[in-house]
Amino acid sequence: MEVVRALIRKKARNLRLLGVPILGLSADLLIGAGCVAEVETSAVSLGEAGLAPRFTDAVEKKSLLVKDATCPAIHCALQAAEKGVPFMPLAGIGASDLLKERKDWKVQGDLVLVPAIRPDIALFHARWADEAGNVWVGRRRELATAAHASRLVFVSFEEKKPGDMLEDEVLAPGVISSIYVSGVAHTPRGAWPLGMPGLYGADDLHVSQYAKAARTRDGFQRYLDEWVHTPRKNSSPA
Amino acid sequence: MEVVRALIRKKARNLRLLGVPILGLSADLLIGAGCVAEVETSAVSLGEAGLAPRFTDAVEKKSLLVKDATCPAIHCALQAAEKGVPFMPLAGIGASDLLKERKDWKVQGDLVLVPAIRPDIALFHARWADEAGNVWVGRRRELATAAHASRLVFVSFEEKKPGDMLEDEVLAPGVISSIYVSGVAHTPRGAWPLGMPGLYGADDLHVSQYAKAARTRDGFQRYLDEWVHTPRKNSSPA
Amino acid sequence: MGPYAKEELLACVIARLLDGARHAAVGASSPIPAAGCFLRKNFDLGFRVSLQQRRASNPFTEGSRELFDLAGQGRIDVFFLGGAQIDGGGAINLVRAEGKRFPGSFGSAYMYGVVPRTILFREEHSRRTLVPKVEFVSARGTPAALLTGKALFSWQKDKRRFRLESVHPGVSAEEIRETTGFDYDAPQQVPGTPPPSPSELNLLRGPVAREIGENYPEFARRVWGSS
Amino acid sequence: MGPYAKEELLACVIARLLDGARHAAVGASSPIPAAGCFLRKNFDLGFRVSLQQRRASNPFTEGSRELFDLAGQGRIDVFFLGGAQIDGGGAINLVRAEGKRFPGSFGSAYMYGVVPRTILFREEHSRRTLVPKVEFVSARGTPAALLTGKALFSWQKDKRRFRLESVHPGVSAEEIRETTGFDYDAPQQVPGTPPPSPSELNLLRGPVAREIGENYPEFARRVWGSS
Repeated sequence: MEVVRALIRKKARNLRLLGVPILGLSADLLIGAGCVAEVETSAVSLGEAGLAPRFTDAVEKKSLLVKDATCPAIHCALQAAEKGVPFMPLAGIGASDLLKERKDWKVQGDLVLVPAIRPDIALFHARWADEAGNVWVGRRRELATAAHASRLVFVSFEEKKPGDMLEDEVLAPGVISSIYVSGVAHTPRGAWPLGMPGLYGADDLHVSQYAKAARTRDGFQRYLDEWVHTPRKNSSPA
Repeated sequence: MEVVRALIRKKARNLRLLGVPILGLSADLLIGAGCVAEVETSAVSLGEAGLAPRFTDAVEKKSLLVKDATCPAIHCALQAAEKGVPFMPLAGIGASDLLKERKDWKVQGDLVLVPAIRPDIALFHARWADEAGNVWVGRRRELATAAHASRLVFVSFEEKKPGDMLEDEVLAPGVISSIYVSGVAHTPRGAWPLGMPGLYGADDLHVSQYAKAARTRDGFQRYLDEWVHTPRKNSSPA
Repeated sequence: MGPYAKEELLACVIARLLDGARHAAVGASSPIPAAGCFLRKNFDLGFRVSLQQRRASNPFTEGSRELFDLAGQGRIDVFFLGGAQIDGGGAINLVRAEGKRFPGSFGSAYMYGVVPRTILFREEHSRRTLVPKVEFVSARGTPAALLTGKALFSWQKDKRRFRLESVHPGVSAEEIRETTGFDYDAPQQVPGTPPPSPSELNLLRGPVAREIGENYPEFARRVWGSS
Repeated sequence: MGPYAKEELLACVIARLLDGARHAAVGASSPIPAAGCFLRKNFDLGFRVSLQQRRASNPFTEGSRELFDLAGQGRIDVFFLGGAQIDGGGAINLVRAEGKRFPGSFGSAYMYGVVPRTILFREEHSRRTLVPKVEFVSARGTPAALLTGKALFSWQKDKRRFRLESVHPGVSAEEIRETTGFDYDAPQQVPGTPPPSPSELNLLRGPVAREIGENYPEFARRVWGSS
């Protein structure tokens, strides 16, 4: 999230976002701030806080291109890129209107062949990075798949670990090795207002306040002014 | 390995073994003891100790059916079963004579479509099992894939953990959840003479002595008499 | 309604619909289906529930694709789907309707086709949500049931039509006919949905409330005043 | 041979063949290629080596499929392959020859086709191992080089034929012609393979021996008396 705020401050433009497999607060902020030209995703949602207001508004005003997908199709597309094959077969989705819009998805009998997606950049927040350049993402294995599939991988992280986590049999299963990692940035509480499992919870109140504020263009702008553009010592109020 | 020795003592017959993606000492013991009708694998090898003598002998005497494969094809086949799709595409293997023997592998342009393999049973040894029925295999993720793809999953393990490893963010990434696990058996040093990373190393001397002894039918029988059929307090001499 | 919350009634109906199931999965933002599943788990020891977006102790260690892989393996019996629109043919729409954009299809396109028992759930019961034909088919399949804040429908496979099974306390069969946008079959006498039993309420307000509070704190506060 | 082991010479040749590579992977049971890679790593800081069967600190956290996925992603420049038989067309055979069974193809069928630079390595140099045509094609591709215990060959893409590049100390060009079962091109004057330099030997006997000892203890004992 801290990186998302920095992207907004740097006035990033024409980003194309891929949800793995869905998008949330980060995407809504980037969309509202005018950074995004296109999203490909299975959904954009703030979870219990409801609809993503800036996404909804942008789509209804036709200022954002949406390639609608479904979760397992995005997983398949990244796994195809992970393996270096042009497509991966997926069962079960034949009856969806998604097939009418996704001409790139080829129907073959009961299967749909989903083409590989090879993102330019995978961007995520991790619990640990170590001196060898590895990062630890725990059970969020979809981040490993996204990293494998992407050309560049940038990671913000909570805490630095000394040594090499791959030397530790217990930590290693949650590691994405430095082979894939292009750059890391030390960003304590960088997930805020989302949570980091095992370290801090989500700031539900903040997210629901955002959801209310961002219902209007003005409210969203006030949120940006207060929480993104104002320099603060910490990324979080805690 | 302890389970392998038990299978030999129980005179298991007509087993069909799948290497994930290769087979080693366990398979050579089972083959030598007459338990195996067929293997599908990318290789059978004792690693630094060389050829698997009972496998080699059985194939040369035509008493064992071998479906030769190549490592990524077996990974693909299990991942197809993991996803519930009939096949997975694989690039790069078009020039191999394997395609002449594997009529079940369909060539499609530059790709080979490898059909799903859904094993009856996945059998492996794990570091930990917990009270919730989960097992921890660490970075050996191919065991998770094999478990997902298999109808039944039996696991021998080194040590029991109290509680539920899924509650522990650090352990969870190496866990195969109880959803997949049909049964577990507490078997300390159950990998011997192979090693358990982080706990004990491989008994290289024992494996190379096995490799020498098993060059002959008689030598193999003496090995079985001493190390498999003789009751001992521990599965290992240590 | 009686001395219980509507959410509690709905959770009880869901727990009953889970009869015979071994493993239900619950997607994002579905506190009532989750409550129904946890209720079932409290009296049906062989029953397992996996919450896709569980905050702590998420059951999936293969990442967010594991839910879909599990379904592909046939290891999930029951899944829950909602929709901005649900139509009389069982199709759901999570994408767009009447010029409005909704979050998107999530995994519905897949789960509906793969999981044997899909329970459609939408609390709002109106001609806006229950329509003759959805504007966009996020997913289409063979539902096991459709539960709303007012009634429970079953699905007739042969006719591919819903059948009204029961109306919730305080709701009449006529009100259902008026507020439902699609046509459906109904018995001459429409039974009432049985209210929660005291033991169901005890479970809901004890272990279920605690479990739900960990993953849907907002919802738990609203229904049970807990978090 | 000079005051060094043949294995040391071969490791040095391999380290030189790795010039310009960013990432080499080494398969099972390949101590000499592994030694060559670790040697390179000691003087080429940008170079990475991944041992498939590293006993501790295995670099792969996606299990044994990660090596193949990495290759499919184009993240591996160099891989090493051997063979019970290697033929003049660059094909290798790891399955069966002359009635004998060998371990099997491992990942060769894939890696040879996918990794840009495949180095063929077989210590035994004889008409038994280097044949006109393999009995079974485990894999076929475009090799970067063929290194044996006696000589180094390059591959001529246009002609699809090997070319003798150098003979190791103590070996003559005639001996290579006699002991090679396939036809190949050769320059008028065949150079000798440069022996290990003192600094290469220092690295081999220090950090490389230690690193190899962890993963190929038997080999390290034989060559360096260490474990």
